Amino acid sequence: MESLGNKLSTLLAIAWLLPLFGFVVEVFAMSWPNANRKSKAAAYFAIFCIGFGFVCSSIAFYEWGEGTDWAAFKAVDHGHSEVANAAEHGEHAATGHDDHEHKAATHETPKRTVFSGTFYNLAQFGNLKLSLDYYIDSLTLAMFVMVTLIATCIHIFATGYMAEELVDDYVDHQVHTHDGGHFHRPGRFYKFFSYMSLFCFAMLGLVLAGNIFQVFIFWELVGICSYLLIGFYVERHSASTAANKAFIVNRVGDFGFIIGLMILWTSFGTFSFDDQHEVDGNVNKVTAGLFTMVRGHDGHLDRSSDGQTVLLKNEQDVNGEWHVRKESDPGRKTITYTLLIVAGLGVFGGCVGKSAQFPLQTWLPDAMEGPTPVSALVHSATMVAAGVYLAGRFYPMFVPEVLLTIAYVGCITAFVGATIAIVATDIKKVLAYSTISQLGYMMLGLGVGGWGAGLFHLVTHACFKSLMFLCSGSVIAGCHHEQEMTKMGGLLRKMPITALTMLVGVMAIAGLAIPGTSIAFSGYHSKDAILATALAYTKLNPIHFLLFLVPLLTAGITSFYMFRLWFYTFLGKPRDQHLHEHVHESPWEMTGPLLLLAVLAAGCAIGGEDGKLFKMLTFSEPVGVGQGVDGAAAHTVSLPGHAAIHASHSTAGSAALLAAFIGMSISYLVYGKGVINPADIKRQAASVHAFLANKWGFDDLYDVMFVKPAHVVAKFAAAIDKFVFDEILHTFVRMGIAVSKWDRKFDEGVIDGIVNLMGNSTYSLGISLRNVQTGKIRQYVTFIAVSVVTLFVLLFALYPKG
Amino acid sequence: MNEIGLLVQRLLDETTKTSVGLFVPELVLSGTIVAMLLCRILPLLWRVPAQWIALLGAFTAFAWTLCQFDQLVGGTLHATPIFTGLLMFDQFATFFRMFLCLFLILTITLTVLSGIPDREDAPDFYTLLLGATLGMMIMASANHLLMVFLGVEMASVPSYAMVGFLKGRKKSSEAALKYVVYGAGAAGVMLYGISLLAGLTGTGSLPEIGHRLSLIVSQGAGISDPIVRTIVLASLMVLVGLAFKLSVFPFHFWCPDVFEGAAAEVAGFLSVASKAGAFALLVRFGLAFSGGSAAVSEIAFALGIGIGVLAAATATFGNLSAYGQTNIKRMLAYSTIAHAGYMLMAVSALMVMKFSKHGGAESTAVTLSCIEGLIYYLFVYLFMNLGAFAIVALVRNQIFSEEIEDYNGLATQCPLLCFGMALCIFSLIGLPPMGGFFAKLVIFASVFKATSVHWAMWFVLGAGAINTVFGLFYYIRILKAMYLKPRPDGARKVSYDLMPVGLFVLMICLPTLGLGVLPARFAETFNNVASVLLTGR
Amino acid sequence: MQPTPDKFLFISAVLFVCGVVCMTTKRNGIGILMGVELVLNAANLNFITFSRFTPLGLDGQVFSLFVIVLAAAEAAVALAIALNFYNNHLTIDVDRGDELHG
Amino acid sequence: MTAEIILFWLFAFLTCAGAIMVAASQNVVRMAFSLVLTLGSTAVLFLLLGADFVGATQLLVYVGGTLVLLVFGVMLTATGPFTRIKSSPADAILSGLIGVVFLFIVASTVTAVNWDGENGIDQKIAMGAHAKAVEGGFNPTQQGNTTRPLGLSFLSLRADRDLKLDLPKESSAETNTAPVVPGVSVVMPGVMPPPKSPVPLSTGYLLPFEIVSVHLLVVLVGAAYLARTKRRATT
Repeated sequence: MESLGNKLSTLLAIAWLLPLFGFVVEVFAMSWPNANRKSKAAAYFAIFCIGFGFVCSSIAFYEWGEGTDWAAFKAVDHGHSEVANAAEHGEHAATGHDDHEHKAATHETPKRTVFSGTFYNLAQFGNLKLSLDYYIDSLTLAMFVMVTLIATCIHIFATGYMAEELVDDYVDHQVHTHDGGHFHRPGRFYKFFSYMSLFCFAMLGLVLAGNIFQVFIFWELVGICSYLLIGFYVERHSASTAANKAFIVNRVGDFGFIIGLMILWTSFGTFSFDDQHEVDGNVNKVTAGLFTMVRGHDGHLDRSSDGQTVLLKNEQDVNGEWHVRKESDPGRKTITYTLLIVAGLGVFGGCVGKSAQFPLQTWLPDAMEGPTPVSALVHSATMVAAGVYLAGRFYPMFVPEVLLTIAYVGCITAFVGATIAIVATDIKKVLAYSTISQLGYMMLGLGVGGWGAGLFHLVTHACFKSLMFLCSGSVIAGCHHEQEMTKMGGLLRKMPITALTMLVGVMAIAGLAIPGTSIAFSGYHSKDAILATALAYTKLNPIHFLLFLVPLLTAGITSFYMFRLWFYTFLGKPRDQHLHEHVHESPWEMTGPLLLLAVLAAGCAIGGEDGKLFKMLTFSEPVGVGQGVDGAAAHTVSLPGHAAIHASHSTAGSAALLAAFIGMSISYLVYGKGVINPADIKRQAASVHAFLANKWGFDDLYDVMFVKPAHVVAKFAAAIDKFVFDEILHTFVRMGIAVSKWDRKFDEGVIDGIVNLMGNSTYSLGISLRNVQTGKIRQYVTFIAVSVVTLFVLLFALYPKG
Repeated sequence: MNEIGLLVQRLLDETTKTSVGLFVPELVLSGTIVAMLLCRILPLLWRVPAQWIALLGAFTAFAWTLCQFDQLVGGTLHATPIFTGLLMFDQFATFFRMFLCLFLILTITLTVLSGIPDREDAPDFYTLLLGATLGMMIMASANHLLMVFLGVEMASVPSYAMVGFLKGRKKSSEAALKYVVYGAGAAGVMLYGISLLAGLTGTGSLPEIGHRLSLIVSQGAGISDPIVRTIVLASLMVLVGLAFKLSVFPFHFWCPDVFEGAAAEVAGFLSVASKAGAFALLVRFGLAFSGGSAAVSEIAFALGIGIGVLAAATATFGNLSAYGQTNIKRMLAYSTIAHAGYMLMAVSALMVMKFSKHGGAESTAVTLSCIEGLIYYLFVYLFMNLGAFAIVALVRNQIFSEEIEDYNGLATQCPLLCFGMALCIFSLIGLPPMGGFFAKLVIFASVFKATSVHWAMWFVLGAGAINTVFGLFYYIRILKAMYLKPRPDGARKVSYDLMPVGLFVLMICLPTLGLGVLPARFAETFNNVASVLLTGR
Repeated sequence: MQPTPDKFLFISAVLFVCGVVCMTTKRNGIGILMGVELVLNAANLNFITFSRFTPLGLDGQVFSLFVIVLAAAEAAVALAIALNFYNNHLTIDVDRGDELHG
Repeated sequence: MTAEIILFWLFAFLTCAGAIMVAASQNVVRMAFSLVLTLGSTAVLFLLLGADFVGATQLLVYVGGTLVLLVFGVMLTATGPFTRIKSSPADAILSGLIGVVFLFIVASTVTAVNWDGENGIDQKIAMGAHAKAVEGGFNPTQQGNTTRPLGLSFLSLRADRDLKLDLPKESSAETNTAPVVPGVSVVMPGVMPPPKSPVPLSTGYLLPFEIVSVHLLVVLVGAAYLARTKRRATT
């Protein structure tokens, strides 16, 4: 095991550091005086670095599998011979769920295998130790493979997409100079790829980090990269504003993160996730890591009798089990329960900022000002998912109250994001809101106790969302940087590959599947997992029933607006003839990655909860999650265990599928037919009503239903369906639009308002403070006297009188 | 009269055998000053450039302090008061003397590279520079109220002249006048406070003060007691003098004007060296209250809280005022104000923890980390701030401007300078993994611990945290100008010699990264310094 | 029979405050410097008083001697700076020097 | 009412009146004159307090040197009528108000302290700190003659402390119990103490005396630089 750990850490370290090397090389090449701006060398080098990283990650994955005897994939049915196991496994996959398997899954939680250690010791301030650690488990590996793979695809895509920067004189048509011309600047091809490399380095570092402090460092670094990349077209006012906004909003979240860090440090005295092994002379010294201290081996919190204090396990007995120290022991550590909640909320605050959760979600749509590959990599697949990743990684530290907060935040985010996406017309904005919504799903999944489900969705989402962003990039490139869907339409014939791969992505995110079989798109599996958990959760805690209903509703909306996007863009008649004429399919370096990602998006989750991906992820599920938490015992809420979740699967799965189909159908009816002018829907719901009623012959339907019911018995049921469906449609559209409008108002008015107000008021405060600095020396000296008097009077007033 | 003879004999022994030996670095600097003047007088030495003499002297002094520090840490030398208790020779003082000498070397090198004093004026300039450093070194080791005042004056008066060094310029002379008037006023107030304090305690010796004060303050006396009131007033007045040197709100008014008017080299020197000396002095003055009764501790505690509030105000004011600046030196001046605020938070936490009623082993550890954080911050601050000012000076030599908008697109022309600037600015903002981040972290962590003692520290901590956000905005403007804006047509071309200038810039700027990436060695040293100062071990 | 120390201290307080007021009101640079002298002199009077009445003893007188020397040095530099200001602005009116502000 | 008291009141009045005139006057020449008056009167107060050397120095250095410097400054900068640079009444009133508040705070605080006499600060310190100045302040009875003690104090031979007492006897008992004298009080624990000496050295002022000389040198160089016109490079 020791050697496997070393092997893995070396491989992953290579994958992690290569992009940094790439960044350095590219930066130097860029600053070289005679650098050729028209060369694609930087891109190739960046691709090499990240691609090699992918190879390393894959090897690491393979080594890990061999080293652990592929235990993760066969952990479910132990006791059988391997062959039988495999056969049975296949059977299960084909026949769906059965009870026997559920029990096996719940009772035998596979033992986690974690490889942790220290790369390098940074410093020690008193008892505050800072070091570069690694923490490798199956989640880390999955993230590594996913990030490097997707990043490679996106890098390749970007060589095509960014090719227009390969000039000495780039004309930015969106920036107007004073004299009415366009802005000219040298191309920034190199710069783009160097930033991307830096980002990959930071992201991989974040995933590999072995202590929360290291996470924070890379957390900030990805933030900087995001800032640089959003502001890539810095001359555009919107871009630089968006970059600033992203950075600032993230700092707000990081503020909470820092508070969390401080609490952790003061209460635990360590930042490390896992136990730290130190060789002190000949003695192997083991100090407990955060997870151990809180959860120990069985995953239970040790609380004092009044429940106010959490006792930390930092003493190891000869068997390697961790215990709480005795009361008389000076090394005994405790933390008040409230403080643990605050710490959890603080760290989660960081996740809220980075993952664009309510109420800090506003920066993400604006972040679409960056080039599309950036949106695909940074703002959908990886960086924004880092918050979810951290929430998952830090899961053992969250107590159920924190998880409840996470669940609600996720729930609100999912709904808000989805509803806004309905009315957005900018193709990238739709995807951005959808990303917000999906991130909310993941958070919700984590919050309701579905550790595996949340992270499962993280991986699948990364695949199909990056695919969709790249498709949108392809569309945008094809349409000469037109992003408004209202000007597109009928692109299917002009760019078939893009359209079809996009369709795969859309189906994946909508979560479509063929009912009754296990053939399904990846999004179905992961969303199903989340919804099942949520259902199980609400069964245990009926008061939180919204945590199931809202996501279910959102699943429908998701399907609706995603298909809307696709229909809008690729079907129907071209709305802008001029634009349409010039549209062309993208070159191979752009379509190639699309195809690869489409395969992934469709199939990465094959098998669902019995599939390899899910099993691999849950292999590192924190201990204790599987059993669930009984609310009556100690906490205000209960968490479902695996058994309960499995019990809800079929219900949740079919409900989700139904919602998805409903959403898709509505979308088809509204947009797919291409006969309804969506602008009318926007104008007012009443006209939509009339319009739809007329067009689809709803009057006739009434007639049929009430006048000649006996005549068409066969049609009757369908007609009822359609009628009900229609009513729901009307209400939906009306409500949806109202809510979205309100959401948007809230978003733009209140939250943006607050952010802007803070920015503006601090700025104007700063400006007005300048007036204090009058430049008059006599007033300065007067201030000395006044200040001394004031300070003395203040001290006089506040000091105890004695 | 036998006793007198004995006393004289012992004084001679004490002075010649102990004190003078430990005072050599200061003597070297004094000697260098004399040597430079001789250079002007003796025709034979006319050809020797003053900067080499100054550099030689600074190097010698630095090497000497380095040896002393090494011996102190190694145990061959011991902390001891020297010159009949006027100065203190210990790790803390020697660290700061070393720090100042190092900084002196860097500043001289910078002036040589940027050529701000021409050959004609070089001896005068370096005389003033060395004289000011001498004063700061005395500030760092002062152990007596007279030396406190003497140190402050010795550091200030040559600085006044240095600010006015570009004497043909209106701005420069205006800045110098403002500095001298403000400085003289603050020094006067401080002296008045010192006189009251000396009168109350009947001694000038700093370590005595706590003990003496507890003799005159009765238990449980509040502010209505005239003695307590006088102590508070006197301490406040002494703090005004230090606050002036530290540019603490509301005694910071001179700072932006002076930094804008002075040459960037001088501004860089003042922003770091003078603050370092003043912080050393402030810590010593704050610790002077220790060893007294509970009533004295209570006064010091209240002062600590007051300092904390001032620190919060300073950081906020500095950062906010920097928003609307267009002159880079002026912006950096406000940034130094803000940074003084951060560092002052460490002092506040130190005093609050040290003098709280519920002290214990825990509070000792925290006071240690306060000093550690302060020293670490100063050390990082040396590089990042000097780096920023140095680059401003070097760029000024090329484009003859210090306006931020004239920095547009510089990155294309001098990537190295801009890279250095970016490093410094990231560190000033406090982004990981730069040194500035860790330094802030240590300080904030100490303040956080101090919140358990008094609620007001939450306010200080909150202000500190918010300010890290505030700070972003204006620093980023510089980066944005350099990296993202295009170089306007017809702008003056920037060129510099890669060899000495580029090397120097890297030498100054890379440590900001280095201190962040591998602070382990330094942290150990800082810990040693702090623990000797606080616990004698 | 001697006057009590508080009388001397009161005189010193008056000197001190007059010095401060002088620094805040005078537009003439030289006038401001005179205010500085007053402030330092006030501190000196304090020292001598304490030296006479409290255990500070001779230390107080030594203090005041050094203060006199340092004040002279400071005055020399301040005057040179004031003259420099005068040369550049052609007036000693400090209100004219408001180029640096904001 | 002894002559001493009369002198005190007279010069106290002159000092304050001069100071107020300095602050109030708008004419810089009058200010200079008032300043001479104040500083001179303060010198007399010094003499009354038994500090004859400091008083003399005050007259010599301050009145004779510093003030002359200032008057030179006045003359060098007096190009136009002084009326041009008068502060506005509003400024004056504002400053006056601040001044009054400031004066109230300082004076009410400082004079309220019981500095000497029964249960005064001098007594408390003298008793508590085992300070050797039994009678509180320095030079209470014998007027003047401070030159020699001052000179000796630079060599840490303190007329007011060490020389009055029977040194060896007292010190041997005292140094260990009450480490109050600066030289020894801060011996670091765990650090080798300096060689044991029978009597701790009082604070001597040799170092500042020497250091100030360097300071003066530096300052004069600076002042000279600023005052002289820039020599033009002859090329």
